[in-house]
Amino acid sequence: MSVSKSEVMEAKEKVWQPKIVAFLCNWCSYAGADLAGVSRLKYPPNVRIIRVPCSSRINPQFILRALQRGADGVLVAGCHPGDCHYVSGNYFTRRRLLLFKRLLEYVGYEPERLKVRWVSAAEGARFADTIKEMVDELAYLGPNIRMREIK
Amino acid sequence: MPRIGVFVCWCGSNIGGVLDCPAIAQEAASFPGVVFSTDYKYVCSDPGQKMIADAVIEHRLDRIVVASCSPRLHEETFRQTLKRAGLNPYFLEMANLREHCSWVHPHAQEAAQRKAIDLVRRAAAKAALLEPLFPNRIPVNKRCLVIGGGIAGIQAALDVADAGLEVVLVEREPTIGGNMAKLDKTFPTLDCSACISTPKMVAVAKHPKIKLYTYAEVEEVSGYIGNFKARIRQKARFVDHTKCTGCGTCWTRCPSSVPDEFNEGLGERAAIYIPFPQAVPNKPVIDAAHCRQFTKGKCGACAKLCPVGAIDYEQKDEVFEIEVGAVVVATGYGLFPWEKVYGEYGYGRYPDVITGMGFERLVNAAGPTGGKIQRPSDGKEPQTVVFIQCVGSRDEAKGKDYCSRVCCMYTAKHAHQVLEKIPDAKVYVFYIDIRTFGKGYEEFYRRVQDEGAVYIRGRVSKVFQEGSKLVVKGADTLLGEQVEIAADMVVLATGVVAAKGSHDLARMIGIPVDKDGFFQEAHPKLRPVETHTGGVFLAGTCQAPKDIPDTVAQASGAAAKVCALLFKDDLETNPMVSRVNNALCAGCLACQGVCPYRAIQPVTITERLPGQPPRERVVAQVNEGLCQGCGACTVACRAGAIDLKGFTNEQLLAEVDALCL
Amino acid sequence: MKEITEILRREAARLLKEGIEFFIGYAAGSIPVSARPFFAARPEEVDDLVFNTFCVHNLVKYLIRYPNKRVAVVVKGCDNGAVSRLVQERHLDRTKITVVGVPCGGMIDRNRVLAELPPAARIEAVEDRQNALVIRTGQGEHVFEKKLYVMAKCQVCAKNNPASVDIMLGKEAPPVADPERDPFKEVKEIEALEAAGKAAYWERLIRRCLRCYACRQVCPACSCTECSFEQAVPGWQQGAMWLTKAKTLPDNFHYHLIRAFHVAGRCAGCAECERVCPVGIPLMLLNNKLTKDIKELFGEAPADACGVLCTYSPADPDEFA
Amino acid sequence: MKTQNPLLPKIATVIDIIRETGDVKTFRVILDDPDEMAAWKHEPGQTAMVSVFGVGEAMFCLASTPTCRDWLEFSIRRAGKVTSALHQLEPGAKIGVRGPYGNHFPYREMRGKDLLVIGGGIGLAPLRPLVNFILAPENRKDYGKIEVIYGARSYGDLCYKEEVFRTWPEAEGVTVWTTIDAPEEGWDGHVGFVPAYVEEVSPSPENKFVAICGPPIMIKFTVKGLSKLGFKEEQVYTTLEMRMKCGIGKCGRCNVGARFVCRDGPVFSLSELQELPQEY
Amino acid sequence: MESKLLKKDKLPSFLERLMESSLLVAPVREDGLLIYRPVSSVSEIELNPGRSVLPPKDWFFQQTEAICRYNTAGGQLLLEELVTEKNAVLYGLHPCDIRSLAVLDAVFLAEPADRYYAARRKNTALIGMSCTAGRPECFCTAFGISPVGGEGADIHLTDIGAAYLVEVLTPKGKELAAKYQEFSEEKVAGLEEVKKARKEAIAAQCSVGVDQGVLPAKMAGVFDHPYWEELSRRCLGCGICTYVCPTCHCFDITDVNSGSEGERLRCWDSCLFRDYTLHTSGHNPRHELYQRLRNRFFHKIKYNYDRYGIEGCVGCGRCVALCPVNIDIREVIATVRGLSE
Repeated sequence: MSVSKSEVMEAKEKVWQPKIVAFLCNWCSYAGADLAGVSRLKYPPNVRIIRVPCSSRINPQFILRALQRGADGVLVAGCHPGDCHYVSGNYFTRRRLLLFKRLLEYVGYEPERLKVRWVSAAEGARFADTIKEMVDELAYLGPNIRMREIK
Repeated sequence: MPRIGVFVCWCGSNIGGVLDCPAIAQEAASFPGVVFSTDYKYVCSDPGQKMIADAVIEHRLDRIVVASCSPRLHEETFRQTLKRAGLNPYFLEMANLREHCSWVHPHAQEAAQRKAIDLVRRAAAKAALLEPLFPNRIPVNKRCLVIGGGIAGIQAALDVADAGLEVVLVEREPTIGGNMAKLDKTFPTLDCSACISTPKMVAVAKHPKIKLYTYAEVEEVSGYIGNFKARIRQKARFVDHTKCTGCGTCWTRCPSSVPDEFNEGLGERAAIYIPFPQAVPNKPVIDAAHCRQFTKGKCGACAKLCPVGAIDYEQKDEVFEIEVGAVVVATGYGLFPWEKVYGEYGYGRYPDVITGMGFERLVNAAGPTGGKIQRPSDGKEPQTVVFIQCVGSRDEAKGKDYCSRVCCMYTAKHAHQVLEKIPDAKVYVFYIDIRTFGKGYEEFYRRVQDEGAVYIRGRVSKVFQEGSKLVVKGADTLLGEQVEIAADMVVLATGVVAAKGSHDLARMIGIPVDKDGFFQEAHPKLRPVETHTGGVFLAGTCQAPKDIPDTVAQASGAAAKVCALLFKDDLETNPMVSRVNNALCAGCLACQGVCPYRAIQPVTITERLPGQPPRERVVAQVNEGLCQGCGACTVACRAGAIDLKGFTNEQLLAEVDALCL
Repeated sequence: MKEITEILRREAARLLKEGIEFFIGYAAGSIPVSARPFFAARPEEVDDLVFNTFCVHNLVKYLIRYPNKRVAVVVKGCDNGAVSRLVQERHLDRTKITVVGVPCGGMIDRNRVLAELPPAARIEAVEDRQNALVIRTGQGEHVFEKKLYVMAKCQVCAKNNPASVDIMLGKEAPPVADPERDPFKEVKEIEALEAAGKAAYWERLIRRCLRCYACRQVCPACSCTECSFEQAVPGWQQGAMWLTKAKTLPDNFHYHLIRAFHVAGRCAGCAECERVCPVGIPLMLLNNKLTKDIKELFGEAPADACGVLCTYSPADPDEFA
Repeated sequence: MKTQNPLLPKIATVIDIIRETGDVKTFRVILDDPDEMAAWKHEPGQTAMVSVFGVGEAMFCLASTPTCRDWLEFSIRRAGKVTSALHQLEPGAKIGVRGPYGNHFPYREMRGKDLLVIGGGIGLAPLRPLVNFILAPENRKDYGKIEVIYGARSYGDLCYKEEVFRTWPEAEGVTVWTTIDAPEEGWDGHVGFVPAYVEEVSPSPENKFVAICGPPIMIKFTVKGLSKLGFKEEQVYTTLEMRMKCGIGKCGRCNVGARFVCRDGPVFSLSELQELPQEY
Repeated sequence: MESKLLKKDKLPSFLERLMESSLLVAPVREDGLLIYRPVSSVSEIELNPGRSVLPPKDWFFQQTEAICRYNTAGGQLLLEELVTEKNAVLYGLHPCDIRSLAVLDAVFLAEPADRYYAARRKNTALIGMSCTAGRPECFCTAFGISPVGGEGADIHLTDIGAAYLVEVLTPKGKELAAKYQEFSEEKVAGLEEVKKARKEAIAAQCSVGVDQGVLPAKMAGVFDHPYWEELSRRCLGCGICTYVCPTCHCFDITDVNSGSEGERLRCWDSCLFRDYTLHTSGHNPRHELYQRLRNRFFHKIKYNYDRYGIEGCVGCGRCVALCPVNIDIREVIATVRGLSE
């Protein structure tokens, strides 16, 4: 077993901290997260960012996979409707995730487990706030154990 | 396994001050596929990049992970580094330890350290699955299509043509010149609009590099940057312009007369006509809707009279296709249809309530009154003229909340013209705010006030006829009192709206429109003349209301963009585009529906499975020239037959898994 | 029913004489209270064709196997939606297939009937009377009032007479649906549960899934040449990539949620997935949930769009702002 | 001593990788546990399961001669997931090996007889241990002469060049004919497909066994040719390939009729194949 | 063989006694589905079960079983064998399911024996139970199985009204019986008649005649008959018949990773799935559905017999009852008889 693995394990055992996997579109939200950095806005270190060209690239299966493999919450962020770099991508994202989020909740995921937010390249603060907000919500909910094999 | 090298950057103290970079590098060494990892003060520096290149050789690395700042900053830098090191530039994956970690978590070093390690693990996991990508080169057709022959289209066409490139200019009306040709004088300099625009019109007609199609419309635009195809319909003029000399016999003797749209309906024209004396081309067309030959089936006056026999009632529309490398959209604007919504101004029932554009024609020497200001109702010279601004601008109640930008100034100009042409006339201007943003504008506005124009801040609540007068009721919000003015003529400063048909055009070319129907620029600040569709540029008021100097400036800007594009012999395409796995594709074309670039088309393939007879079936095919790599199709495809190079399903899942350990 | 069967056989014989490849209909089943899909290939085979209250199967999926052949197929109202869907998605050439519509008075829910027979009762005869199904066993006669024992889908069926078919057999059947019954009743009941309750409910059911893929195989909306969960494409690891053959709770959930999501807005409501499930997972509760949400969120998809997820409206509700 | 677990691979190390052709590499492997290495015995034609953990397991024929006790060899063409993963390995890599599995060429019955070996491309791999086994000093006397007819698409696609062009021809009582499909620069040998070449060479069927392996199409036509030359079906042996998972006749998928290729195969005589359904 | 009597009301306490020393796997009804699973209290158990939806095979040959755990961090390779050794008693097996274990034994215990199956088989005692009635789909007698026969079980129970006849058939059975004293030794007259009568009653329902050993030969003649293609037309190509079959034993082996660690899993597979025989080259020996369907029936009726001397079908009727398109192996058998005539 590798060093970090055990470190992370210990950390988990010591104080559980919610883990958030975030899918950010390259043109708006990823830039927004960059801006949060450039502006030195502090937010909790619980989020792990995956960069995609457009929020419409995010397959709901990625979200489900994350929730089943160890994420306590998933954030999807893209350009505001109408501002999509690819003209209409986020409109499709919106449709897909409106449905998929409801489906996840229907089978027992708490609504807070999946958050979708429009974050523009200018909204570094909005990104930081979103993370703070999610961490609070998830910390309150506790670890995500749904649809996992409890060994 | 590929051989991955990981390079952790301190970025001086930006990262190194918060994170323990050597520890991260040491940690990374245990990730699957990582055979070399190290840390360095500034990886982006020359020695830093050299270090990567050397490591590639020394450790036979074939995938590189750079853990430093945002890829939006240095991805291209390091791709070049890889190229120099002899690797495919797309064998790079970056972990954003600065913007996404050290800068935002200085307060939680331990947790930040763990996060950084996760981010690098993610990057390594993706790197392990990176494939070499190779940009295509597509040839560029060195011809430009300009849609719209107003001042914007004219300027863009001339600039591009002067640069030595071929231009095809297509204008819907029988003449080029657009709205500017209708104007009398231009603010604030008061030089005559025709005098400055007609020479440009003539220049277009004469330019060897410009092919001009008037009375023609673009019906379809397909293809992609550098390689567009456009279908153009040349509407039948029923006049053979190769024969016609423009002598004018026909239109002077034509028996039917029609309200003259060029004069805003204030005058009349014949059924065979040229819009105005300096029209380009200066040859007539027959307006079949009003020509007796067509409506009644008999007349033929013009045919009989034409000395060169240029009249041809049998003429049909011609449709033909051209190929161009770039498109400039310069379709101009329309005016707010006030009659429909401004009941308080009489829905256009009162003849002496006219629009600003109508006024332009009235004061124009070439206009219906030969330049005399007369009321349409009785031809008398108006003594009291009321101007109402913001008709269809800044008026949410009427569905237009934006400012049309030009009304304040042209109203001021009109006020000046009234005061100039009608001694001791009274001029009142109702306004909300006065916006004089341009060079010399504020001075002009003051000058008009000094000349006696009375500016009243407030909206007009009602206009109604009383005898021969128009009573204008309004409020003066500065004095806080009601005002009532008996006017001879009322001029409405109608706002600027998107030209009719611009929605269809947008859909046809595949560019978005904004909430007000104007074409959407790629970026409001930094890419104001580009659209989201490569090779399609915007000029003038089709993008947003603007005055002539701004229009001309944007037109020249578009021209510069076109030149920058067409001077290339070929283009490098973005290799991060979608690809179809035919074996999996069921041909349902769900992907086609979500593609904003119309980059996906069905093709029929012959499928050969081992030991099976070949079978023909339809699958989706991606046009790499059109595909911009958004990936929307990859999710629409249930079978996962479409994947996005550079962001494949497999890579993204690996990233998820790496982060969820 | 009798007369329908008669007309059915006549039409089938005619079409086969006219040279169609197959007439896909129903024949009597080999076990009590059942029917089976039947492919008549020769006029002399049509006498095996029947239509009765056991003909639950949606035969439309079979058409995908014969993309270029002239085939006739029997459809009930609930099967019919699949035809247009498959044509729309280019799996079928509408000109090649003959759609034979049958009026449907509701199909008997076999399991519920058998469950109510006394244990180990030996079925001696099954008789289909107008409104009742009569089963004679060693223990005597058991009468089942049809409208109480039709399948759940029939109780809310609004289209028991298929529209826009090539040939319609018999006279229209009266509506079977109970107008009082809310088609989304069960869905709403689950929606009303606490998150934990929902999870408990679904985990018990989904854990049971055998991953036999019968629900997928039978579903006319599952029309991919290769399912993304099991792609038998050499050198292409997609299938294994999304999920493994392992029957684990996460993989079972992944399969069922994504299956439902993939047919979202495309499910025609024939409920075959639910019928064929050997371990009784109520899959329509997933499909109906999506159908319900789509109705509420987006209304109907424009006819030209390839499903409600392949289109959008700027005016879609925005809960993410 | 714990009970044997046939599905649990033995840990092994790749000690050397020889590039045979563009897409074929030969992996030289030793089992990490010296006792297991010493205990390992296989026969010409037998197979083994090779694992790349995290990727999967696949069945390959043992390309090394049973008489070599120091290591095992597998010649592997890059085709699917597992083979691609194997091709990415470097010496020192850890893999899993279990076996040997299946039957073997009937080398006992072959005693005192001549042997005709016909191979195409990578198809020589299962035949190679047979030849080398017979050429081993302790066995050579038991067998007659050996004829090898071997072909491939191009010179580059011929495997085991060292043996094919030196060791075997130089050995006593061995004749090797090689051919490639199309003429190419620097090849002065025979050009043409294997089946045709076999008929050209026209070996006599007298007192002879034939072992043939290669692409199905090559086998098909070569077999036709052989019967023309008077060979009987029971004289001719070939090997079958099927998708396999367990290698011990339990997972089911490699059945051809009632026979499991992993257990009862891979080696079959043509007369045996006649008995089986054409589902391979 | 010794036989005892067990008063019906004593059965629960007997089972409770067994649970003290070993895990009890028994038929349980879940949403109307009868399945076998470990129970924590006798109250969960369906004491007098009919035919379960899923056969008890899953207890011995798990649908998903971890072969080993591996770790490849740092280019090393660590393997950890994962075999579960725990004592269990399996209660309430019907004769067909008991026979199915004999079929599976032939496959999994044949050298080299399957470690996982062998371990579970060795550590599990079987309590059989005679059928009291047949189901419409039953046809065990076609394979010479007696619906009241306990052969293969360690202890076998037969309902004779007020009590169960307890047949202790093996040493393992003796041990179990020894744990429980409340068996009455009294002899009941006419027991054999009761059993015989019931056997005939059920046999009468089994429409498929008995011709053990003859059928396999007949199959050989009909391999190329168009019948298989016709039969396959309505087949969905799903895995129900194979997954609910008590004797189907096909499996796949896959690695499931998380980072540099992972587990190698053995999972059920179905010969009706397209990728089952697909070669890497893309060649598929049984590309067509009818080939796969034919192969299954040949396996059940012929191949298994040829190879192990025992048919691969035990006539439990599960596939008949659960096939969504009513493909009925009894009809197949009848047809084969007809065709081969």
